[in-house]
Amino acid sequence: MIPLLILSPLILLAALGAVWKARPVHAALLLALSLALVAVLYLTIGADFIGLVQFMVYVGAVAILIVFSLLITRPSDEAEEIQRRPRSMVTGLICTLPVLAVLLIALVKGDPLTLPAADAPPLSIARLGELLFTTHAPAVLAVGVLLTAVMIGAALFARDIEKPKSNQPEK
Amino acid sequence: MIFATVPFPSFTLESLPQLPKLLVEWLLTLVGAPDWLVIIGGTAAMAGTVVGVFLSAFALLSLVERKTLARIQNRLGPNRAGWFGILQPVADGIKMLTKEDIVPTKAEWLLHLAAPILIVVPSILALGVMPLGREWVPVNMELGLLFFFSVGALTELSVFMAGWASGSKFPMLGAMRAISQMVSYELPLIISALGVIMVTGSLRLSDIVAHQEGFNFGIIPNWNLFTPWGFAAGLIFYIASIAEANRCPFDLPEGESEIVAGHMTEYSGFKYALFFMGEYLGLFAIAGLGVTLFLGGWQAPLPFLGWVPTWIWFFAKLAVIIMSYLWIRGTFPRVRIDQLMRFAWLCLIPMALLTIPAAALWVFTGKGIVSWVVTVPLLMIPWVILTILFNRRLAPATRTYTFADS
Amino acid sequence: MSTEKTIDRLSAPPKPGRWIMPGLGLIQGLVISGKNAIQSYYKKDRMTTIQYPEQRAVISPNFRNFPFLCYDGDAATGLRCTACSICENECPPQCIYIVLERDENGKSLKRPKVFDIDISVCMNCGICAEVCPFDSIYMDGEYEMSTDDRFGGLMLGLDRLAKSAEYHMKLRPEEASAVMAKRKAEEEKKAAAAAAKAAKAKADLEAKAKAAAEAKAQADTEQKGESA
Amino acid sequence: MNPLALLLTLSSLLFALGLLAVLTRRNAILILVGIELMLNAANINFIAFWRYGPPDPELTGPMFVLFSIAIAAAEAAVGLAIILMVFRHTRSTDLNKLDSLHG
Repeated sequence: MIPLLILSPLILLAALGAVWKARPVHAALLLALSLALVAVLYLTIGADFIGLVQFMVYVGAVAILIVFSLLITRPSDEAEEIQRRPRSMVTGLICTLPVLAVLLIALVKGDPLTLPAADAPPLSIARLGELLFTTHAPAVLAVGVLLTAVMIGAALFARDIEKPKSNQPEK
Repeated sequence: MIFATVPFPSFTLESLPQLPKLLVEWLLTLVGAPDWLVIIGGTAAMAGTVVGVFLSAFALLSLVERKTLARIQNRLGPNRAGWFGILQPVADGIKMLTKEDIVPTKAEWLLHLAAPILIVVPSILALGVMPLGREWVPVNMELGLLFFFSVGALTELSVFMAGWASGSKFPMLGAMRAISQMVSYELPLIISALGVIMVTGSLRLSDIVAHQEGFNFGIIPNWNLFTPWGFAAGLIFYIASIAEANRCPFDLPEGESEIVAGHMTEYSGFKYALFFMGEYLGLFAIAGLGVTLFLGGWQAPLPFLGWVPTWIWFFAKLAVIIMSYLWIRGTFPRVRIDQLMRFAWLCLIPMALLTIPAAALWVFTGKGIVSWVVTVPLLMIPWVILTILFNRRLAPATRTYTFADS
Repeated sequence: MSTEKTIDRLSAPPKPGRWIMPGLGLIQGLVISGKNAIQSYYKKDRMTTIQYPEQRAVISPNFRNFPFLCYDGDAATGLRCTACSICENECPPQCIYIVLERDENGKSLKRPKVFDIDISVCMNCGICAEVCPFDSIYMDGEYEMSTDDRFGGLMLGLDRLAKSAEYHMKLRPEEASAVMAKRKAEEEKKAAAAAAKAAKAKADLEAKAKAAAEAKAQADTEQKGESA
Repeated sequence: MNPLALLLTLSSLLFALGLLAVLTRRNAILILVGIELMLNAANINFIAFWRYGPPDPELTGPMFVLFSIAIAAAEAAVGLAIILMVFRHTRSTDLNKLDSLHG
């Protein structure tokens, strides 16, 4: 409970920074920090495997991808300053606050608060792997196909469309 | 106050690296410290031992590397500071520590400061899960291998932070090169490790080492390297680990002839030393993982050498791997960035993927003669294709001179 | 030796038309560099680097560094330099500074009072040595000239520039002996000329005396004739 | 407050922050940042219910998170590839400037 009480505000602060910071690279790095702290949270509540996978995928791949595309596109800081204008912020909050209210009301009204705190045994990877390749085998295959398609698709998307001009002299 | 007399725990040559831990625990028990303090003290002493051993190995390697490269180039190498230049690392350290620490005006000081620290931390963390000896496993984690690759992911982000926070062109270019290289070569690295996980059935590194115990025909060690899929995967792992550690011939991120020092250009003094340290600790970590996965970790190479303490074997194998890195560094020129990327994506990753079915077949057919017959041709496919391509398509054509002959 | 042969065969380039194994070139490269590394321990001729402070390279007579001034005999009086300032004028980076020494009457003593060369500016072109008509300035062979004094230490005065003719002879025997021979010949010529001049003067004197005597004799005879 | 309620509150707030980022940011890449935050908020819910909810031998929560992470990675890769292609056409990643129908 104590690690959760320490980690939750940190996660929220980092996420707030990712939403608020004007410089895109800062926002991306704070997102990485927030996701890494979520991974630490998973580790502290016994989901070791999920935590490490979260760290590897989000910090090692997604954050790097975002940061890298920021470098390639080089967005200006001024363009992002505009989002701090009161009007855009107010519009955003008008849409966000009802959603938050609904979520919190559901939380207060719902069962979870009255449930006794049950303790699941620590996540066993042997069991996880067993389930993954028996019950969820079709899903694993589907994800595999999806990832392959994504790899090919991303490579095709990001490919240079204009072919480089041939160096051969015309005859 | 009466001290309870606590007998000092017995230790052998095998558990010699545990001595600091035992000593601290014994002392703390002697003065009557509470249990949690004893545990914390013992853990700290063990961590201190690992860090101390690898930092001294880093100091030694920085000298041995220069000596070896010098010998390859028919020079003597550092030989002024102390006997055979043995004090050269000390001199380097003093020089680094006394240098001015410069932060460029356009740099973001917080990220600029965090980057060198964040590059050392994952390397040390990764070294912590390595089984260094039969009784010397600092942290025996169930998910050791996954942990290793997860903390390795932090390196890329810290390289980016170093490049971006310096607020200058060369670090930026160097960081972009470094990240694209590390991301590309992490794939073959992980995929080639998958076969080992499949055969062992565990992510715990000490299990992987224990699985390679024993000898075939009484003389050939039962290491993963001496199986067809293990040989292929080990070779791919070796090449990818050179790239992952940013060593020559894949040292483009800090190609000194092109982009000064890559992401480390704007660093000086102790921060630069931290980068250097992080790079070498990362080298130890990745080479140590290669030893653990394919070369039997701390297992003795010959049956009659079992009496030698096992941690000596681990470090001996580590030394051999690192000497081969030095040899390669002294021999090959740096590759071009497009060659580097093409090699990773078109050559190493497909070959690494092929080792997974090979490992599966190996287990499925019972690790006997049949397995050899089945897996060797499977693994030879890319080799044959490469040979044909090499001789037919990629081979340089015989040069014809249009004007010189007349 | 068979291992040597194996190494040579391994590191030889492949024959054209033969099928080659991918990666063979890498192995050949490793064999060559490994050969270098191992042979450097027992083959002395591989290690071509000179371990400098203990061993020194033999300097070639053609090695030329910053200039020096040559003197014969004594450093204070024997300087060949006459402070003619030709080198000062010719020096491309203008690093030579000369002051002529004069006696109390303002008459030139034909030797330098100050002769400075700023070797932080000097570019070792050797023009000063080329143009010197008095065989005084030559290029030196010294190279250990580093100093921690940036200004004074690199400004060479007469005390550091003046070096004896014997030093020059030792540094570059061929050039020095040619110069010595030339100077000797010149001196002999000068001596001969002086001797000739002295002889001529003597002859002149004698001739004058003779003429005077003749004139006297004549006058005497004339006087005699008059008186007679 | 039990841990489950704490984690659920955390995930609600994280989701709201992600939504705010998606609604107010103008740069397409930073909108992706908001989407990642929302996905993570959902993942925290799954893990919280697995850990503190009724015991589940089928490990539905972690399993769902595992697939969710895999798909999030795929989504990020494709999303960024699309953004890069848009950038190549218009030299901008500002979504307010992408208002013409022909590329």
